[in-house]
Amino acid sequence: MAIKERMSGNESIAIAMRQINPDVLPAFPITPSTEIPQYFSKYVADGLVQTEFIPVESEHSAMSAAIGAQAAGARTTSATSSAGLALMWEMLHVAASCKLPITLACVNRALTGPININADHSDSMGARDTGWIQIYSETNQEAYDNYIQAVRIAEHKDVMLPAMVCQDGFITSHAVENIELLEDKEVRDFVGEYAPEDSLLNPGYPISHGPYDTATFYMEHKRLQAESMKKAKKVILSVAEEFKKVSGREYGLFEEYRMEDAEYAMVIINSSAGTAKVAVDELRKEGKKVGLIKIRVFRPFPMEELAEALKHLKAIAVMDKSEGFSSAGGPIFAEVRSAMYDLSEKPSVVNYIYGLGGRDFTVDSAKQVYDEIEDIKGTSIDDIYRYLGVRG
Amino acid sequence: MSNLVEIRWHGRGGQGAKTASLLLADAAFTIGKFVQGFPEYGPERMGAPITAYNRISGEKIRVHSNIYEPDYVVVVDDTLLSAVDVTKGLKKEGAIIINTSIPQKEILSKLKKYDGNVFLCDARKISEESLGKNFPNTPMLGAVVKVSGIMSEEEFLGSMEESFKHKFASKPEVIKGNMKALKVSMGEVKICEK
Amino acid sequence: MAYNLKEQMNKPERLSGGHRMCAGCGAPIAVRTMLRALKPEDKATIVSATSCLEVSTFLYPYTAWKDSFIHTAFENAGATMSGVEGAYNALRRKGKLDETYKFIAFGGDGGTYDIGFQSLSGAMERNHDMVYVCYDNGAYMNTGIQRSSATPKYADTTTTPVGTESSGKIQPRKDMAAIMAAHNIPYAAQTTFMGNMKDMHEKAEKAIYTKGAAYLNVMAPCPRGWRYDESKLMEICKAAVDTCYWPCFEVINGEWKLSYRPKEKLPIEEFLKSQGRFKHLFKPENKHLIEEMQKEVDRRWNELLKKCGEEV
Amino acid sequence: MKNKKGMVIDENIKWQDITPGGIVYGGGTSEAVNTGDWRTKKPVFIEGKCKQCLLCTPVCPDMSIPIKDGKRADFNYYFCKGCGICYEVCPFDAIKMENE
Repeated sequence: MAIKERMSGNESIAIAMRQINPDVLPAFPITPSTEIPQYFSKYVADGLVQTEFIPVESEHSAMSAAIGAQAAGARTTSATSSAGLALMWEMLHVAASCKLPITLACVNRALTGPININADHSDSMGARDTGWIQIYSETNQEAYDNYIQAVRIAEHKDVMLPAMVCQDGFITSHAVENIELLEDKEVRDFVGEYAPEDSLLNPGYPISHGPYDTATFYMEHKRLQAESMKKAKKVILSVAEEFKKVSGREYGLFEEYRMEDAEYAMVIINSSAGTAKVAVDELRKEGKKVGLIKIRVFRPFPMEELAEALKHLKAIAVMDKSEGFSSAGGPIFAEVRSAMYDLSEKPSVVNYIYGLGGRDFTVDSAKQVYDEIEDIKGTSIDDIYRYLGVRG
Repeated sequence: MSNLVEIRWHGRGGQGAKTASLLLADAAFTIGKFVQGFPEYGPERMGAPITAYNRISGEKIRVHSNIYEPDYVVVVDDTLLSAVDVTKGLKKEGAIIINTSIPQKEILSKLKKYDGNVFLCDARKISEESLGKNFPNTPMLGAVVKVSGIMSEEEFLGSMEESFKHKFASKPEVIKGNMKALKVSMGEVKICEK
Repeated sequence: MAYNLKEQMNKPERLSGGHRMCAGCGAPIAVRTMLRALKPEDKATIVSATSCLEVSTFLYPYTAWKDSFIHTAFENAGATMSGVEGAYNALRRKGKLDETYKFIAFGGDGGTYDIGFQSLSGAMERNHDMVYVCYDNGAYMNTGIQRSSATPKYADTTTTPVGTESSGKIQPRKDMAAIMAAHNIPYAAQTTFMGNMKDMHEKAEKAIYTKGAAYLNVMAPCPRGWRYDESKLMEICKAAVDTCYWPCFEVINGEWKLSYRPKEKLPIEEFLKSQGRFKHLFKPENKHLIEEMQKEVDRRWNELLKKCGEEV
Repeated sequence: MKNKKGMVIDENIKWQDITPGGIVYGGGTSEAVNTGDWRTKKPVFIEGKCKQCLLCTPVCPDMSIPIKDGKRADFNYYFCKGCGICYEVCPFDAIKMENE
């Protein structure tokens, strides 16, 4: 039975973790994800979980300990943001290459330079090529639902890769909103027991992790790892199917909002998608054929599926809440646009960098984007890579 | 979303404006509303002006941005009137509710730009009389519910009592005072005659 | 139980031959001695920081380790082991594991004194039930003999080369064992290879079978980096302890105890003379540098004697 | 060293068959590696002089001095790299070094 509640995105993640009752949770505080280990350590203190909570001295150690724990056969989870994720960067690669299904709550926050504690996606986008599955969440509800599903996805035998579940710092992490929780037992039954084939603590059968790998074998290891990411797409969809049976809520690789007859669309992730949906509704009332695609799964990247969903459009705005500093647009833009290369008739695709360091994205901001892409008559090189809401 | 009500809170760090916004979200949730309660974050410490927000609606809320054109503004500390543009974007048909004990005339002179309704509530006095301490956020919560009519007095008080029972489980003696502060403020909040 | 070399050597080896450490390397001797201190019936999980030891003992698809082993990076052996030990506690608590496991982490001085310092300090302070062993060869040997904070003063390394304006490393070495003892962990000790290995064996045994965090600082000579004839390993170790350059001691619950006091304290030259990295010190014009080194050794030795309640 | 299907992992292994994440199953697989060919000098065991004090055994970096029933046997030249530490510590001249 669904439990109707209201809570912040951080609390919803903490509750998902409590219901999952992981074996080990190493974490280090960083705004805005700090509340997650705080809530969780209270669950430990109150005996609500049997988890070994390791209050490590840095995020690098949090991810290192997570790797050690998961390799030892323990279901392991953690949370971080921004500089914390950046400090983990080296170890994110190790977690993925060791094929360890760790789950991580990433509460998105801008990277320092200069320091800023508010939301943007420069942290998780920076980690997009580390070999982690990345799932993005519009609301506290999605963060909660995605987290529970992430455990199953990561641990699936065809996948065995770590997964991070992202949500926007403060915007959803600290906003109290309505949510429907599953019963503890439903979550426990859904995630099941973690029973890895191999672990460091398998008494009859020692294993060794993390060899020095020469050129003779390294590439084969990478190819095998890449295959797991390819297979993850199907697993994500099948886990979503199962999750629907428990929760009644539907998830895919991305969400299509009023796209059937749309001519202009925005591709966007996380909380701003909700704001943009309000703009879509308002513009639809004015008779404008606009729609929206919210990418839920960025890794693995749903290339063919996105191209199919976007092919009938006249123009598309791809929204990046992070700078790639490629001088040619943000990371989501580069990948979405490349996804469309094989289409015989290509829509115009432009990029907007928006919302950096907590710059607010409003219904009016979204409307401005739809207005502007309606005016696109073919692409002109110097105007593809745009900034939204920057003074100048 | 015609039934959407948007509220902006102004307070100083440590005064409980954020908590008040969360409590209001709580109360509205309890009577079956869709809610948002969120602070605007920065590295502000005790005493710095802070802003918090509420959206309350009968329908699912999808927008995730700050509130620029609120229906109601609540000012938890009247010294903010000269420090912050508290009526910025405030809808004319809405209202501003101010915790103050200073004369109406003086308040109005500080709000010249705004020609909508102004309500006053001496939350400090109410809090001190009911709770023995200055916790202005509780009376201001009563005042904003009364003025906005986002829920009936009965629904609100019922829901708050539940919420206080939960929040103050370890010190039930303060529940009575908090409930009194809510009731008194709902009775005492007054429109400012212009 | 009294130490008996014969009995100890009868135990099955837990590190296999076929690893690719240099001929005469001290590190595998340290590892063998550590692992011999495990009761044969106890399982172990080993963590290693990136190091000569790691890349040479675990070159895919060959591992020299008979116990479960994990390497993740250079700077995080302490944290990685924290996770493994945490998993063990959780799995035992949940009834998923019955066997007894012991946890031993190895790092070189680079992975311990320097890049891995924070991770190690965190793991020790949290008092995980593990032993961290530093095989200290006094420089970053894996990358080609660059100085570390464990490198002795005036040593010639590839980043503190001797030249017309330089006599090698400027700074004295960090006292890591004392720093670890300052974490107030149940057991910290310093040792090296002596005779029948009794000192190291007994310390290894105490470290492994003391509940909580334990740290062992083991001088493990590197013939390549120190530039000596590889067969002379035991001679060098003996000189290190007899000159009191490398004192052997233990700190048990905060109490300092000297393990070895030479009958006759030898001059520091006895340790320096056979090593190419100190060759420049024996030029007549550098006599004062050796004198200065002797003073530093004496100062530290006397300080240690005081801590251990020994007569100075 | 084999994968779980029992296939030997060597330079012909395909990506489909390589072990995930570079895991090595089972311990001590390096015993297949001949490091004896690194040797330029070789220790020779003179059994008659040996008093079985075993001081040579713990100082071997390469586990090349096998012990059986408390007694050392001849060198395991498959691993021995010829460092000569054993030769130096032997109090009874029971080990001599020879050129390979």
